[in-house]
Order: sequence, then C-alpha cells, then structure tokens
Amino acid sequence: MRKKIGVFVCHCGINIAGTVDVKTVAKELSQYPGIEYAVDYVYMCSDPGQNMIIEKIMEKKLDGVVVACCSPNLHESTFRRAAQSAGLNPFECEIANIREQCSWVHKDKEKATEKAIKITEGVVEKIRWNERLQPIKVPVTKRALIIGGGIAGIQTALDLANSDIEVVLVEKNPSIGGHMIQLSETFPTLDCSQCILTPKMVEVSKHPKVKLYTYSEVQEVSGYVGNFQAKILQKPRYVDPDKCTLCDECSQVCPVVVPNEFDLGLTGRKAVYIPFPQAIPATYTLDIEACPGVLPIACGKCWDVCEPKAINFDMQPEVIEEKVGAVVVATGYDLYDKKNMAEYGYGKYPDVLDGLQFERLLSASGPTRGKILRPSDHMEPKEIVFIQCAGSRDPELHNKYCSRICCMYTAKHAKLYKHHVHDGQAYVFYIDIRAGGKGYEEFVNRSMEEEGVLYLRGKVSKVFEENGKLVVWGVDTLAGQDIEIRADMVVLAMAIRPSSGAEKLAKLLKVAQDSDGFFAEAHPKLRPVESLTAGVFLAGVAQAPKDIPDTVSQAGGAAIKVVSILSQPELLHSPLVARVNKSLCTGCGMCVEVCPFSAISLHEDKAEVNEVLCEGCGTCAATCLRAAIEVKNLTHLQIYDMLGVYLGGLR
Amino acid sequence: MNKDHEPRIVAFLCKWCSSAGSDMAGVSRLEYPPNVIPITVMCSGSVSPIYILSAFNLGADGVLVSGCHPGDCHYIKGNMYARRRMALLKELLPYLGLEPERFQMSWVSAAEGVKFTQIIKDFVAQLKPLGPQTYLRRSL
Amino acid sequence: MVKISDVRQEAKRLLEKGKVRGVVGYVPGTRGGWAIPYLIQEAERAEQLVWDPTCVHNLALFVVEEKKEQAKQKEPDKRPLAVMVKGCDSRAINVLLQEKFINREEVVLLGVSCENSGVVDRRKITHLLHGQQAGEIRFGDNGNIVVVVNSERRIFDPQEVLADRCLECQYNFPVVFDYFYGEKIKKTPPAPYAQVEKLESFSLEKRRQFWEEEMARCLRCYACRSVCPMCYCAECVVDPISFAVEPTTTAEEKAKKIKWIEKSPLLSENFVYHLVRAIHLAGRCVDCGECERVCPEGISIRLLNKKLEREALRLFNYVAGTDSQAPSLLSTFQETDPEDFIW
Amino acid sequence: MKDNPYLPQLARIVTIKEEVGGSRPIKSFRMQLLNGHRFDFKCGQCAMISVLGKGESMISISSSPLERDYLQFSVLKMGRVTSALHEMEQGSIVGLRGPYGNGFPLEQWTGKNLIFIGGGIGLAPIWSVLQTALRQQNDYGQLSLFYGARTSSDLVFKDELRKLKDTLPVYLSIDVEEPGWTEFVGFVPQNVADKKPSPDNAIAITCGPPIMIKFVIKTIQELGFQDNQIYTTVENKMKCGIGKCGRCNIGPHYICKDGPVYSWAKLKTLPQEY
Amino acid sequence: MEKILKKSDLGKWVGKLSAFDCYAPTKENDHWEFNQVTYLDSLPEDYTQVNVPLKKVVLPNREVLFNFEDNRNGGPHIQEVLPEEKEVVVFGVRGCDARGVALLSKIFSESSPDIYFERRKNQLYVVGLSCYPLPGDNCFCLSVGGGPFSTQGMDILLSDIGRKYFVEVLTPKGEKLVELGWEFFAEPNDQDRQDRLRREKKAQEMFNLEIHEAEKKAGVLHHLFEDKIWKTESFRCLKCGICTYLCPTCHCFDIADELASPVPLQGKRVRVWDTCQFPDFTMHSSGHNPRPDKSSRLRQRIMHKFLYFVETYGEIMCTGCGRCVSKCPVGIDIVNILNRVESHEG
Repeated sequence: MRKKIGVFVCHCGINIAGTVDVKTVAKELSQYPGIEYAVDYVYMCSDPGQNMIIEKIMEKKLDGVVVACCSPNLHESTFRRAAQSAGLNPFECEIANIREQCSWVHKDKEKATEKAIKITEGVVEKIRWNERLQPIKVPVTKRALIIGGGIAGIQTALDLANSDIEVVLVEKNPSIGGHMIQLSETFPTLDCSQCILTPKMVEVSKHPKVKLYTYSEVQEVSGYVGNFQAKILQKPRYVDPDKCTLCDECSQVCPVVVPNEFDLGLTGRKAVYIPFPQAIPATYTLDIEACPGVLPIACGKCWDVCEPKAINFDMQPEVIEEKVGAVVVATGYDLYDKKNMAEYGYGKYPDVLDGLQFERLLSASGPTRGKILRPSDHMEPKEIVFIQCAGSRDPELHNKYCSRICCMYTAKHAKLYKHHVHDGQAYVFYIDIRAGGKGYEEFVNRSMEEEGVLYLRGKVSKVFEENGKLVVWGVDTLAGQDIEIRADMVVLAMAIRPSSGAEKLAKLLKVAQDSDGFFAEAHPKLRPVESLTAGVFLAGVAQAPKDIPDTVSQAGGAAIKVVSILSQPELLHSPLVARVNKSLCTGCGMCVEVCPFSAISLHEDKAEVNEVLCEGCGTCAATCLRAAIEVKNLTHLQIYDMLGVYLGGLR
Repeated sequence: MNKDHEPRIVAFLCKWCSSAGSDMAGVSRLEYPPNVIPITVMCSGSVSPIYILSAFNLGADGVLVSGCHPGDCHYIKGNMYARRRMALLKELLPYLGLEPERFQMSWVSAAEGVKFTQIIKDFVAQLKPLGPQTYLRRSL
Repeated sequence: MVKISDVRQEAKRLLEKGKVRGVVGYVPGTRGGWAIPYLIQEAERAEQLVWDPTCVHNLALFVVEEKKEQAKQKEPDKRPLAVMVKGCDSRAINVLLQEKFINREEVVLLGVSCENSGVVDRRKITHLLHGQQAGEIRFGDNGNIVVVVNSERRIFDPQEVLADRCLECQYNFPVVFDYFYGEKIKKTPPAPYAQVEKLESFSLEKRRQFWEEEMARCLRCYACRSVCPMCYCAECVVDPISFAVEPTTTAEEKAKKIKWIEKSPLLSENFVYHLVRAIHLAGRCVDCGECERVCPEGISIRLLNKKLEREALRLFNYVAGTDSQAPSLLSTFQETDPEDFIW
Repeated sequence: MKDNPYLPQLARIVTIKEEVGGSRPIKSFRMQLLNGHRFDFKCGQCAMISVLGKGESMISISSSPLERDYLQFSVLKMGRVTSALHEMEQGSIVGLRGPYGNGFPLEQWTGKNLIFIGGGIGLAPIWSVLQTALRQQNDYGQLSLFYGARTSSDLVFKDELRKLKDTLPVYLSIDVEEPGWTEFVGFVPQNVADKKPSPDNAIAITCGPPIMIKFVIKTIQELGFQDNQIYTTVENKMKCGIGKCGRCNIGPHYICKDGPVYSWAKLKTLPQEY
Repeated sequence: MEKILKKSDLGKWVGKLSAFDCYAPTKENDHWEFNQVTYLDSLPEDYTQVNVPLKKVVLPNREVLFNFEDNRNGGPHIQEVLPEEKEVVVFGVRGCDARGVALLSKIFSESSPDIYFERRKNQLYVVGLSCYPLPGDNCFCLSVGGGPFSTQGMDILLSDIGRKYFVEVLTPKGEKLVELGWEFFAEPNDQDRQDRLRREKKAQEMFNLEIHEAEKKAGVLHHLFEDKIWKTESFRCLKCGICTYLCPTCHCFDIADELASPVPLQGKRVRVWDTCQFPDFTMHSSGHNPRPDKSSRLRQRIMHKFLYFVETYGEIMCTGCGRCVSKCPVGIDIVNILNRVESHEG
C-alpha cells in the first residue's frame, strides 16, 4: 500500500503565517495524492501541536508525517521524537522548511504561498520513499587517545582518567608540558606558570589510568568512533629512563652544543640533554640528529661516563598499537615563522625577540635567571618596544585572524618589564586592545595607568638597527603623527599558527582544517569541541587561538564529550548511510577512491560500505556512473521525484 | 522572448553550509526573489550531473549547486569532487548552446546569508532576460 | 610494417597451446574489402586474420562482451582472451583495467601499429570512389592508403581518407600490449582539437542550431552506446535497454527504477541522453570514434566526447587510458583545480 | 473510440482482496467499466490493465465470463505497473482494453472430465474456466483441482478453495512441510502422480511456473494423457495485445492473439521461446 | 494507365499539389532522407536511397496514442489523439520501400486494424522512382519478390527514360494526382515503352547480390533453430537497433506513458520504435528472458522475415533494400547468412 501521509503546517505565529497563507498550503496538500490528512496550526512545536501530530498519527494510521515549519536544524528532532512516540519510525517524519527558506525571505504572499506548497509537496514525494531505519549500533572501546601533552592534553587526560577512563597520552617532545611550561607568569593573576603546571604534569604521569608516550608520534589512525586503532611511533631516546639518575654526567661530557629549543635558541644544549629540570618523564634524551652518531658509535663519551649504564645505543624506534574509542587533538601551536617578519628585523637582529623568547627572559629558570638582558650584549634595555599583531589580523600579508592572547601577554610583558627595569620605558604598538576575559580589562588598564606603559595606537612599518639601537618607525594614528623610537629591545607578539604537524595529523585523522589550518570544529557555536569526524575531539589552540583558562575549559569540555561517548554501552550511528546495489555495481572502485571516510572497500568485485564509517555524504553516489550506490533516504529517485514536483506541474 | 518570465530555479544546497547559509538569510530576514526552490542534499559532492540535466529536462530555467567553501566541507573534500564535475558541466552546456548563465555553482558558508541572498538575486536577474529555457525542456 | 603472418602465427600458437580461449581479431568481411571483427577459436582459422585500414572496430568492446558472456556460463572458461589492439583499443583496455572491469591476466594483447597512418572513413572512401566498391584497402608508405578498385591501385593521402579520429590521434600504437607488431612511430597531430575549437568559435546561437540539427536526427537506436567499450554498465542510467533484473530483484526495486528520460526520440530527450552519455564518458572516452562511425544518422557524437576530452586535459591535465593505475578523472581532484566559474 | 485498439476504457476498482502477503504479494481486483458497457470475453483471455502514467500490463481474467457484475484480475506484484496497481485503493480508476487471446476451447470439452492443475498465481487463468464449468456443471463430467504453492500462505483464493472442497475433489499441496498442514507436501506434479487422475475422457488444464508445467505434462503423459488432452497457457512480454508490436511471438504465433492457450499437441511444435 | 512526364514539368506538376504535404529525398550531410519540401523542380540525379525508409511516414518513430490527465477532482480522463488529417505525397520512393509499406499493411490492416497506421497509409500517396542504375551495391530486391521497377505499394511509378519520366499510374490515388496536373502528362509512344523496358531489363542484370532461392529458405530455416551459425554470426553483433530501425518492414514498437507532470498527472501514451535486437525487448518483468542472447535475437530477426512471416502471410518480410547489410556497423550480412544456410537443407 502506498503510504498514508499527514501534513502539518505550522503558522509559527506570524513568522510563517504572515507571509505564507498556511490555510491554503494545508488545503492544497490535503488534495495532493496520497495525503490522508493535512492541517495547519499556530505552533506545531508547542505541546498541543505535538500532541495533535501524535493523535492524528494514531487516529488516521499515518505512516508518514511532513511538518511544514522552520528549518530542520531546529525542530526535526522534536517532531521525530513526537512521531516516534506515536509508533512511527523517526525517518517517517520529515520537515519542509517554509520559514527560513520561504516566509522569512519573501514578501509576496501569493508567491511565497505557492513556493511553500511546492516545498511541502516535494518533501511529501521524498517521504514516500523513505525507509524505516534503525540506528546502527557500534561497540565501544573505553579508552581515549590524546594527542599533545601541553596544558590542553594534560587537562583532558586528567579529567578523563579521573572519570575512570583509560587514557593514552602522546607527546612528540621528550617531555610533556607544552608551551605553558616555558612561560614565566600568567595573566591576569601573574602566578608562576611552572608552579601551577608541574603538579598537573606529575599527576598525569603518575595516574594509574594514564599511559604516557613521550618522544612519540601518532603514525596512523584507522577505524571509527568507538573503535579506533592507533599506531604510535616511539622514537628511541637512547637513554633508559628507568636507569637514568639525572646525574647530568653525560651532558657534561657531550661535545656537541645545539640551540636549546626550550629557551628558543637563547641558550644552547648538548646532544644528550634534559629539556628542563622538571621534565616528565624525568630522564635524559639523546638527540640523534645532533649526536655525531650512535651506529657506528662516533663519540660514545656519554656512554663511557654513565654509571648506571642508562645509555643504550641499540634502542630502536618502536611502533605500538593502541585501541581507543575516541581521540582528542590537543596539538597546540607554533609561533608564526620568523621568516615572515623580515620588516621587523626578527631573525636578523638578536634584540628583536618574540613573545616566547621574552617569556624565557622573564622566567626564573630562563637563560638570564629572570633578568631582562639584551641577548646581544647582556645590557638591560632601557627602552623597549612591544609590537602587537605581528602577523595577525593582516589578511593581505600574513594571517587574517586575531591570535587572541597577544594583547594580554604584551600587557603582562610590559608590566613585568617595568617590575624588573623600574626606570625603563615600555612602548606598545597596538591596533586595538582585546581584553575580553575576566579581569583582563583591569589588568591592561593597570599596565597603562600604574606602570606607565605607553600604548601607541598604530602599526609599526619598519624596525632597523642604527648605532646599536633598534629604530622603530611607526605611526600613532590617534595623534596622527609618525613616530620613531630608538629602542634597546623589540618584542614581537607573534601570531600563533597551528602546530607544524597539524596538516599531516588532520589527514591521518580525516578531520577538516579551517582555512587558517586550525582544526575545524563541527559547529562554530553548538559543537565547538567536536571535529566533523565522529569520535575525534578538539582541545586548546589546535582548534583556534585561545588563552590558558579557555584551553582548560575546552579540555574539560572535550573530556566530557569523550565521556559521553565512552560511557555508553554501545554507540548509535546515523543509519543514513550509503548502500550498494550489487546487481549494478561493476566494482570499478571509484566510490572507494572518493570516499572521504574510507568507508567503502571492494569485496569480490563489488563495493561494500562500512556503515559505521560512512557519514552519508553521498559523494560516492554522484561519482558512481551506474547509480549503483546511493545514500538511504536521499536516493536518486527521491531527488528525481522532488524535481518532478518542483518543476513538473504547471499550476 | 518573454522578458517577464519568472525563471524557475532549483538550488541544490549542501546541508551544512549552503542550506545553513540560506537559513541564515532567513534568520536575518534578507529578502530575495521566490523563484528558487531549494533541495537540501548532504554535500555538494553528492550532486550528480544527471540531477542538473534532469532539472533542465523537467523545465528548470536555472540550476544552482552550492557547497561549502574549499576546506570547509563537512565531509572534508566532497565539494572538491563537485568542483571538478561541475567544471566539466559548466563547459559542456554552453558548448551545446545552452546559455552559460543557466547553470551556476557557488560556495556559500553557513554564515553567508548575505552572500546567498545576493547570489539568488543575481541569478534571477541574469536569467530573466533569457526567457524560458526550452532547449532541454521536455515538451511532449 | 606489421607482418600479419607474425600475428597469425602467434594467434595460432596461442590457440594450439590452449593458452587462450579465443582470439578476437579482424577477418575479411562479406561485402567488399572491409574487415569485420571475429572470434577465432580454431587454430587453423588464425590464417584468416587481417590487419589493414578497414579494421575500424574497437575490439576492446568484445573483451567486455565476452567477459559478460563468460559470467553467465555455469562453467566459465577462465583462460584469457587474446585480442588484437591498435592504439585506441589498447587505451580502452587501459580504462577497463583502471576501472577493474577486467584484470590484466584476462587478456593477451596482440598490439599492432597503425603504421603512422590509421583506419579509413568509409564515408570518405565511398565519396572518393563515387560509389565504386573497393576491392582491397591497405597501408601504403608514409602513411598513405592504397585502395584497389577493379584491380586498379590508387594511392590516397591520409588526409583524404582517414577517419577524423585518426587524423586527430596521437596514440597510433598501443600503450599496453603483450606482443607488438610493426613500428612505433610517434605521431603528433597538428591540431587535435581543431573541430572542437571550430565549433567553439561559433556564436551560442549557431552552436545551438548545429546541435539541434544533429540531435533531431537521433533515432535512439543506441548503436553509439552499444559499440562503446566504456558503456559496459549492466543497466544504463538514462535509458535502460537492458535491465539488471535478477530473480531476487523485488517488485519495489523494479518500481523504483528511474526513468530519467523518455524513450521517445524527442529533441529534449535525445539531448539529455547524449549529454549524460558524454558526461559519463568524461575522462574515460579514448576517442576510438566508434560511436560516430556506427551512427546511422551520422551525428557528430565525437565532437561531444572530444570537447570533454579537451577540458579534462586543459583543466585537469588528464588523458584517458594512458595509466591504468591512476585514479579516474572524476574520482580524484587537486587543490588547484580551477574554480573561477564558481560564485 | 471503439475502433482504436489502443484506447483503454476506464474501469473502477470495486473491491480489492489481499490473497497473498509477504514479499511476493498477490491481490485480486474486481473491476467495473465506468461506461456500464459489457466486457465480453472467453475463459483464458486476458486484458491490458493501464495504470495511467505507469503503463500497461497484460493480466489474465480470473473471473468467469458468466459473472456479469465484475471482472476479476488476480495480480502478482512484479514490476512497475503491478506495483502501482497494488498501491491503488478501492474506487481508483484504471484503464482496461481487451479481451485478448484465444481462450480455452470449452465448447469442445462438453461431457468431459476436467482436471485443473495449477501452481501459484497460475491458478488465476484456469480459475475462470473452473468457475464457468462449476456454473454449468451439467455440461461437463467430473471436475477436479490440483493446486499447490510454495507455502500455505502463498495459496490464492484460500476462502474459495475451502468452499470448493464441498463440490469437487481439491488436492492441495505445498512444497515443504509446515505445522498444521494436513494435505500433500511436495510439488504439484508429485501430487498429481500420487493421485493418478484417469486420462479417460479427460482434459487436463494446467497453468503455473514454466518448470511446473513441464513436469506436470511429463507426469500426466505417463498417466496416459495424449497431447491433445493437455491444455496450458503461456506467457510472454506483451505491449500491444493485437499481434503488432512484435514482442510475444513464439515462432509465427503471437501469444497475445494466437495464444495464450495451447494444446500441448500444438505447443510442442513451436520453438521454445517463452 | 501509362503517361509521359517531361522532367522539366515535374516542378509544375508538383506545384499543383499544394493541398498535399510533399516529401522528397533531400541530402543531409552525406545521406538522403525524406523531408518535407515546399517545391520540387526535379528529383536529384545523384539520389540513391534514403536512410530511414518510407515506413517512417506510416509508422513514425513516435506516435502519440492518447493524452491522459488526472486532475484531483475530476478523476482520470483519456483523450484520443489521431494523426493529423493531412494527405502526404512522397516522391522518389524506391520499390523496396514502397513494398515495405505494402507488407506492413498485412500486419497493421488485418485483424484489429491499427487505426494510426491505417489513417496515415490512407493519407499517403506514393510516387515511386524505379531503380536504374541500382541505388546501392547491396540491393537484392530481385531475390525477394521485388525488383528495380516494382510497383507494389506505389500509386505512381516514375521511370527515368532520359529527359522524361515514364509514368505508370497504378491506383485511383495515382490517378487523382495525375489529374491535378493533367496538362503536363502526355501519352507514351512505343519508343518510350521500349526505353522503359530496356532499362528494366538492364537494371535486372546489374545486381551483384542475391539470396539464392530465397523462397525456399523457409523450408531450410525451419530446421535451423538450434544451429550454431547464430552464435558465430552474432558474436560481433552490437545489440543496436540499426538493422531494424532502418528496415522497411521491421515494425516492432514499444508503448510507453510519458509524463508532462506527475502531479497533477498529465501525460501521453505513445508508441515508439523498438527492436527485437534490444536485450530487454522480450524480457519478462520477472527478469526471465526467452531470447536472452545475441544469437537468439539474430535468429529471431532472420526467422521472422524468412520463416514466420512466410508461414503466416506467404511472403518474405524483406524487400531487399540492403540497408541492414550496408549499415550494420560490424558487417552482419543477412544475405550471406541465408546463402550459407543452403547447405543445411535436407
């Protein structure tokens, strides 16, 4: 029997009824073939409205319901739930959007009504062929993989581990801690970054539910939500952490000195080294790139002096497989490459620093033990210029986005500078001040008012060296005059970029990146910690620039999202997935090639869909030359019939 | 030629960007001509060329395919495949003498209600002078 | 020059040894000096094989047909099929390999050189001979074509008699083969897309007129589709003349089959049929030109396919049938694909 | 209008009865012409049913020509048209043209015993003969019916068959055992072989799937039936119904006009293209 | 009735036939087709044979049978559509094509006459043109009951005898046409008659293709249903419709509903050419196909023409036009096949 369909036309107060003659829509539809019942009502989404739908489904024995109302993004689930409570399969209920796509954008009532009728009729045609589908059930591995051991990754790991979920935390550097461990003090409270982070680092490393892989990289992730398999490459450290006593003998004898990443090149380190004293795991690492060679052993001095015999040149890279149910990407950021900032002399003049280098100067554990000294001559800078938006908010030349944290840390830098150099003068070039966080505005104001930092609104055009001074040419747009400052030091609030491995990681996780290279969230407002790939979540700056409190909040958010998946006995996956008509399939494999989710494979010369991986995008359907594959409930026939209604009848 | 002809347009809108963008136009109460009937598909990558040809065959005066901007695709890269397919169709149709204005592709993000509105306005405006599409239209 | 005796000998050997289940090649036809495709299954028949400019057919088609035929057999003969292939045939084979319709082991390819020439256009020959029957047509020197009429030997310039597709072709020897006969002489056509470009230079109105006249003639005999090795679908999307119906196919599935276009030879339906076919052949058509040759109404179907061939090259730097390992034109993309047409 | 053989007359579906459910459903439709005209036909003839917009399908008439109130068609849901027909409701309008074909030569069978042997939906064409013979029982000898289907629920005319048992021998069968089934289990030809109907003064009328017909004929030949005592119907794809569209021929015969009813004596001389 | 028409008067005569739609062979690209013409001064000298035979006039590729609609309230409605009432004269029809229409009448005019064919045929006036020289290398009409000067199915036969046509007026329809331009027609003399006869005789000697004893083929084919020739010959068959679409006697068609609008339902039932060479032609909706392969379909085409039709109507359903031989893209040669099956006799 053909389906008995009911049509429910919503007035949405006057939102729809103001432009669309809803009575006419209901009347026309009631005469449409196969329509058992059609009615209009003032607010379909209200309880009485929903109850009416439920009652009519039962009374008229409907097996299809079309609600002509607002966008399906809003009330589709409302009405599907209502239909379900009346015994219908949720896929027997569809929304015809006659508000956002009709009543709200048209004025001519007659034409809008005509269009609303067409839209609704089209959905009626679609629903005729809708299948009753059941969600696909997927088992769940109750473990999570977190990629990145900065504050975002650490916080997510702790929140998850404390929720009794096993965590695999992967960090590519020898130690966890990320950029936060490099910072001196944090705005707006000026508490010491290391002091608040190291307890968390210790906690995560000791937590029985956390498996920590440092000096490791995720190489491959296959599978799907609830059931990922990750391959993790653990690079050889050539030092056995269990034996290493942190005596530092090896480092002492090591003849190789390379720039120290932790201090952003402001100091050097040896080929065998510990990144910083509180590093976790607490062990040395032999940097094979810098070492003269372990195979054959070219130097071996470290091995000679190591009493506990912790040095082991035979260590090999190891690939570890881990099964997890969810993945959190917390890969943080890199600073914008200095190559791009030639106009400010960054990279050319040693006294032009970036924000992180300045942090190291400020840090008690830093190269100058917390004294602000010029790298070139170890003199205390008396005039210092901070340049905000270095590489940010510059769509023509650099990055179009705002890096969000620079206003605040520049204010902090200027303030701390004043704390160190009381007689010094700090200038800040800014476009405008963005201090949206709690206590931030006050913090910036204090910098300006209490510390006497001179804020200049305008851009710096050029920085060059002249007679041992850094000449800063800029413009004060408020005063409308050109400015020249002869400074001892320039600090650039460099833009932050997605970390260097982000692109590769995005590919292997099959998650999207936005146009700036940050990981794309599923919805900018409503799903900010989810990626578009089910089971992959985002935390911290990997998703977009943000400060520590926001990062920690998002990390917590990501953790709860993971929990909400992993706490279920099994996952439900949308059944709107592709299906192969095997009698038409010739096994050409073009669908396999185009599938963004690797959900299709060939078996015995026919395509086969992994329904759990399939997201129902339908790219395969448009690629298949034989119409042998299509997405359930949005088939070629449904499209064709909709076209037929939209274009066929000449009313 | 009938200059007063009201063009009939079918717009294939991807669910995540362009359909959401058209919703945004609605939310913002932007006005555009009622000539376009949207068909929401999951992804512009799912729009088969035969849909477009069929739409013309069934009497459409214009067909719009709209997807997410490159890099923004909800399905990572469905729109990239669409771009290729539609590039060929865009070349082929005028080669056969169908006015190139009748088939259009656009990128409209979920936030671009204004852009969506402008596209529909422009599309309708460029179709109007062409009159009805009779070339591929089935007349029994 | 291809020594046909070598081809015959190899075919004979393959058949005698039972290495292949048959040899698809050309044998003399019954009317005039025109070759026909033939499936040779007895070794002694290999002597009948010919190779001359009347061997117009794309024998890759018969690989497809035989594959389907074998699939229907209860006990399929799993031995490979030997096929004579010229340049375009071999490219078609490559597309079939690329689309995994066949495996390389299923065919033994007897590649033949087009002798720096190509196959002839029957219409051109008929026109030149004023209706006289050609007794024999063979390759001459320097790409010339020798036509014997009433035992008189006439030599034609390739430009006069070759099929358009051959004049525009740059693959005059096979790109994939197991055996190869004749010389590999690289040929570069002066203007491979001259006809397409000419049509493009017309006004929209004139192009429209041109195609309307072409399409109005279509009888929908489907010879173009039937002769195309790429049209191997079990069921054509636009207009089934063969339904893929199996005993398990339900009534609903049959009722759901879409009639995208009507069977009537209406202008609009003819257009959509040919358009969909052209789109389906984008990046797959190897310009063997068979569709146009067989069309009883002489519709310029090649001009359609050739257009998309050029766009595939121009926009995406893609040439069909040259690499059986690469992804197909439309199952891949590049970040840099043009998008200036997009609003 | 009458002289245009392609023009259907409109008819109303007056009742719909679901005979068989499941994945191969069968429904019986009773129809009346809208214009009140009579639709004269012979047992075994067919009519072309149009579902406007979907097309036509040739269906045998399962009611008796003596039934003046309606025409009955029992339709297996099979393709586009029959699916559309199955979706129709009581009161819906369809097109009808015909009747087509030769029909059974009932006039030659007076006084003879008629043995009906049907399988599945194949009971429909012979049902018309059976109903006619029942109404004119005095004209014929003993009537008997063999009928089988895959399962008990695949049997058509269940209610009628139950009643029929009071008037004549009805031998039902299903292919495989089912709980509660007390009658024969096995294929129709086996049931026939089991019951051994006598060929004396008898005509066997059989219709069903081709494979069944083949074995029924073999079986009853073994029982002594001559070729001219065996009648069957054949089916091919049809479009025009009047022997012009060139589709349904077997040799020089067009089933739509020269068939569908054949004696085995005739059918065996024709090529096996059905 | 026999007449003489000067070639220079042809145009004048045609000018008198303004009440008719006139069709004549015109050249499209490199082949001839019957197209409507507004004037006709002469029949082209190089005219050979049209591509699509005369049958297209009586059995067009698409014929609307009726319109139907179902507006929501009124219920379905059917509106018969018949061919336009317009008389048509076709000039330059070759004997094979005219015979084709005559043979088609046997099918379409007998039991349950086909009103569409009937009407179109009744409105059709065939002005034939005898074949001297022969239009094509593959003509074999002489073998199958026709001939270069065959008059079957014609109303008038024109034979070129130099500067004038020898006109044979064969039917009352032909007389009607001649009467409309009676002033241009003269009586033939003996020389004219001899010229015509001489040419006919010469034409008959020009054939280089024949089916040996075609009339006996039915008897041979009768035994060849299971012959392997069908398989070997059909190997190269493309399953296209060329041989049948271009055949003067092939008449298979499909009936289909075409929709202008699904809702409200509005459309036409049409019949369109179809061919026994298409795979799904005989396929049951169950998927069963009594003619499942190319060999059974090739067999059907030949059997139909040389056996089944002969059994029913006593004539061969082939007029020897040679199109299927010339136009088959893969050289399937019905004449060759039939000549080869000779040996199977007995």
